[in-house]
Amino acid sequence: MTATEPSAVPFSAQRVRGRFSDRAARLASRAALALVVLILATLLLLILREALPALGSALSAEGILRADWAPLADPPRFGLAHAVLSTLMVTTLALALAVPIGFGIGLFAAEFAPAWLRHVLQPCLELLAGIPSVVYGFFGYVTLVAWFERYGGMATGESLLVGGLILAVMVLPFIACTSAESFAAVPRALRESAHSTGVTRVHVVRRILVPMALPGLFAAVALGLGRAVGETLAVLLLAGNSTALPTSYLDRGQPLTALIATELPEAALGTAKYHALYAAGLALILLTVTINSVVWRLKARVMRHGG
Amino acid sequence: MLKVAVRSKLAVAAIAAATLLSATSVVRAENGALRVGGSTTLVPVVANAAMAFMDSFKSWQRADAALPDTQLVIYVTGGGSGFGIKSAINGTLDIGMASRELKDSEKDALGVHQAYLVGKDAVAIAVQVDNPLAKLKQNLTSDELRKIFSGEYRTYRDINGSLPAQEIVLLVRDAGAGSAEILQDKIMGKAQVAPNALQMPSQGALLKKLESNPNAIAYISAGLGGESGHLVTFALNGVEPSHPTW
Amino acid sequence: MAAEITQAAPAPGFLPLPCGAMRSDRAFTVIAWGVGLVGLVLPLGILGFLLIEGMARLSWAFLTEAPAGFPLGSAGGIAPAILGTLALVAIGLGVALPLGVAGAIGLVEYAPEDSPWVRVMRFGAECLAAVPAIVYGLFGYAVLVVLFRLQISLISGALTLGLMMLPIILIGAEEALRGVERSLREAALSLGVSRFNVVRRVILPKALPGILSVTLLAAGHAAGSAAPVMFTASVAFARGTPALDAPVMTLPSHLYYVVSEGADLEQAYATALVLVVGLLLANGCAALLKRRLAR
Amino acid sequence: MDSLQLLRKDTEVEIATAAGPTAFEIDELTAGYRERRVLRGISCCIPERRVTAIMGPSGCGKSTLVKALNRTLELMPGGAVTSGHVRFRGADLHGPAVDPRAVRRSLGIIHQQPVPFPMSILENVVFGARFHAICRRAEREAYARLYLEKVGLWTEVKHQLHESASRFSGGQQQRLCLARTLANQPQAVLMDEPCSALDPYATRRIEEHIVELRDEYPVIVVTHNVGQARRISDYVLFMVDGQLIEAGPTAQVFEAPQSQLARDFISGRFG
Repeated sequence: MTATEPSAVPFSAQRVRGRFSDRAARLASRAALALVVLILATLLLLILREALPALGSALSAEGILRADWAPLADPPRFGLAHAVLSTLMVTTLALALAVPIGFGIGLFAAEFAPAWLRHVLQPCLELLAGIPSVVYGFFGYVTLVAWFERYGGMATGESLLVGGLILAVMVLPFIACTSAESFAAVPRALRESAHSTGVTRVHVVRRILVPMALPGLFAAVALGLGRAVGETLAVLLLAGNSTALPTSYLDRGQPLTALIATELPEAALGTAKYHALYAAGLALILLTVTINSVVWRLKARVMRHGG
Repeated sequence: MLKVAVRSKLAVAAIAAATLLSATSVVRAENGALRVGGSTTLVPVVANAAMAFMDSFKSWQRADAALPDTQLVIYVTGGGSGFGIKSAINGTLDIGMASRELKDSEKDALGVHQAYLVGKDAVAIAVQVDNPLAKLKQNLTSDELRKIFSGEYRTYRDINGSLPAQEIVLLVRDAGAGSAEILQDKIMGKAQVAPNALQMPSQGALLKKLESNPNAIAYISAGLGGESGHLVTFALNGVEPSHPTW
Repeated sequence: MAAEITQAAPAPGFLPLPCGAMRSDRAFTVIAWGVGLVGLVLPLGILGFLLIEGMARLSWAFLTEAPAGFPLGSAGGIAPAILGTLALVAIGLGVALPLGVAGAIGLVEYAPEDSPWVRVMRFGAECLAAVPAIVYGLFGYAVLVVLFRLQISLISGALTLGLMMLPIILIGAEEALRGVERSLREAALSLGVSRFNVVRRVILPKALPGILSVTLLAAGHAAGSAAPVMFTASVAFARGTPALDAPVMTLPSHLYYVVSEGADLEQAYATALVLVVGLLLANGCAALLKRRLAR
Repeated sequence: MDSLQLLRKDTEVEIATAAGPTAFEIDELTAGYRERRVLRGISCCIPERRVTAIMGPSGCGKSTLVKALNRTLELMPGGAVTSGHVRFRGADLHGPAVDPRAVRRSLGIIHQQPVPFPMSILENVVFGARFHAICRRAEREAYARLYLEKVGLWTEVKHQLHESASRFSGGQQQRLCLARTLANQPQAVLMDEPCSALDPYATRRIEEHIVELRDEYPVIVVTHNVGQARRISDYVLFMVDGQLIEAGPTAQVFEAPQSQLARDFISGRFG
């Protein structure tokens, strides 16, 4: 540009250089963002597209919402009800166990544990969070499944109960760490002031810590819920992988993720089964997105309130 | 004397010219990779065969002079018969393995292809030695079998009043497995396998589970079942699943 | 009324506390300790269990040899699975890291703060980070394996894992960049240099530990996932060095194979141990970086 | 003991005063955090119903001293009293039968940063009082009003008792905290730089309240503001580096400081 006469336009050389690299960087980062958006939109649209044929007749007697899963029947039926119910059941059990214990651990780490114990506890929880799903599945298979069969008098150890128990262990560190963080984030001064009124620790926890940490606690539950819904290999190995509609936790079941993992390999492109499996995938996406947006809202509201 | 309870063909469905030994167009990838996958019944055998094949030849040319001098690599994976055939159709695998006959629709979809029969195995109905049924019966009829697998009999007492009321635990393979389709074809007919059956991911897993659970009953490769010391196999309609004489 | 509740006369000593409150306080403390110890015993128990059961088979040969035995995997080692996992994650990171960091820079530095667009992006990224791993597997299978005819191969799996890591890295990098003090940014910008220069010379170095930490976490998560690679990259058996267009073995899918094939439990324990210890190292590094950042 | 004494054994300085009865007796108090000793043997007496200011440069241990006085020091990571005694009206703070919470309740403290709790204004005021069963649920409002009037907040907040205190100004928040502490019916009031986060106008209001409090409680105010100490206090303790350097009636210490350090601090040459 007009950088030939530096004296005529002060600082021009510097500005031209800066402006160019800036524009390039802006362009590059925008392009990266656009690519990210594009990829993610493709992901959603593709799964939606592949699921669509199964959604059309979802409510009919043969549709994915009402039929059972009988791929070898004539005509085959591809209902997802058993999988949705299994997912709900294992997730409920996992959270019912992991939420109270996780909050307890979080509170313990933030309030009760001496510093040295906290420095041990934190890596321990990270260890628990770092163990991959398949190892949990394997671990549950050689411990809980075997024990329940030997000592629990169950016909088979594989059950929604065992799946839920292992899932609880899997989501526990996420709930514990997130809640510990949000308890610890309550300002020192607030705690100190509360204690200086001479009240007991229970009182401070109930009246100060819990209200202040509430958004974080919600986030913790949501995080755990999302993880529990999406876990595949642990439930694949432990829930029993059977297509009956479960009626109790001692029954075997097949959560959505396990259904996909079991059936996708032989679902030929474009068949009803293929579409039903993508509908299962879509259900998982919708479930997690719903969880996320509810929490997003809730978090904003609680934070406005708590101030 | 063809006296096999339920017979299955272990067939190898392969796409055109994709044979294990004289592949030409199959080794199309520059690195000379050959992909084999499908029936989990075949995986252990084929995997070991592939390893031995790679070890002894190293390059495709040394296996067959007509082939290029590229490194000989064979990948083996499971996934089930359905997966093997499907992948051969859509080209994600070079050789599909199946533990059942190809259906006409599949043959059409494959187009030009070759199917190789590598062996036959019977599907046997088996239980663990401590299973209540093992002491009572050596033979099951098709009708009994259908009632067991369809869930009409829920407990062992339903089969015979003298047996304890323990739950019958059905171990089955997932719908993509060859043996699952054979059971459906030969025994179940219109009836469905009870949905509360445990779907096992492979023959090996099914065997392990069957060996460890005294309540379980399953259909299993007669070869696998016969080798195990913990299992008892039943005759079907009076026919033993042993010594196949095809 | 007010007269009744005026202040009591100063009394010597300290007034006792309500005794119900004291009792509940003591009970609460006991419960908190009990629950807290669960968080300690559970992970150490699981790790100890894997260590005890897995050490028996663990050896140098186990780490450096290919699987052997019949069925394959009941003896020998897991070298191809280790190589395959490393290759998958490395290539996946090669895609996800630059994209994620560039996207985060775009969000933090080049988008108007708190514009609805940024909020939508962040929400989208958070949702995608929460999408189950198996859904990425579905996507990778439909698009990469079938549609783009990449077949079941290292590249298909690596791209799938890259997609899975992308939102995690994007969010983490965004947080790390936002975490850099505003004053630092303002001071640097006040010197009249370009924004890009500030990002490159001041902001990025400051945010680097955070970005590396989240990258390691994402990589660990990807390395441990079997679900996305089951249909896109992994085979039961492979040998030799991983190639882009060839399938690979991975540690998690090998473990799944060994367990589901019922091949050999000791082999499975040792594989699980290798996987867990490897991820432990990665996560440990991430935690160290994070702690260094916090200081 | 009828006098405010500085019982430093090494110098044996003793300042006779015309003080009334003693509220706090502090005897060779050492305290700190883990390895770091902050208080190195503090001994003095603090009188009833007077304002005693603790002055000194930053880091000299003023805050640690008041926190030790109502046993909130032990809430800090590693904080503890390592030796010495504190008696309040004859009762040993660290006596075996004494619950630290009872001490905290009886010796109310106001912190540097006003800390409204995340609840309504009303709930804030009766937070401790409800716990200690001083006021019944039914009389919460009347009770809260009493103390809000005491700190001059009532007219400002009477229509928003059920709203959060987060939109208050710093001065209002600090007065709310004062009301909360007084509602606990303490027997003494401790203040840890109560005005350092406030603007001059809010500071003046708090100072007025401090002077009023003198009629009912012994008051201890930590401050590093020389002018403030002069304005509000009856007695002054001057601390440097965890030790008591000088003590006495405010006028005396300000007009004729005995030590060079105190002279420099008062004249603004350091601190």
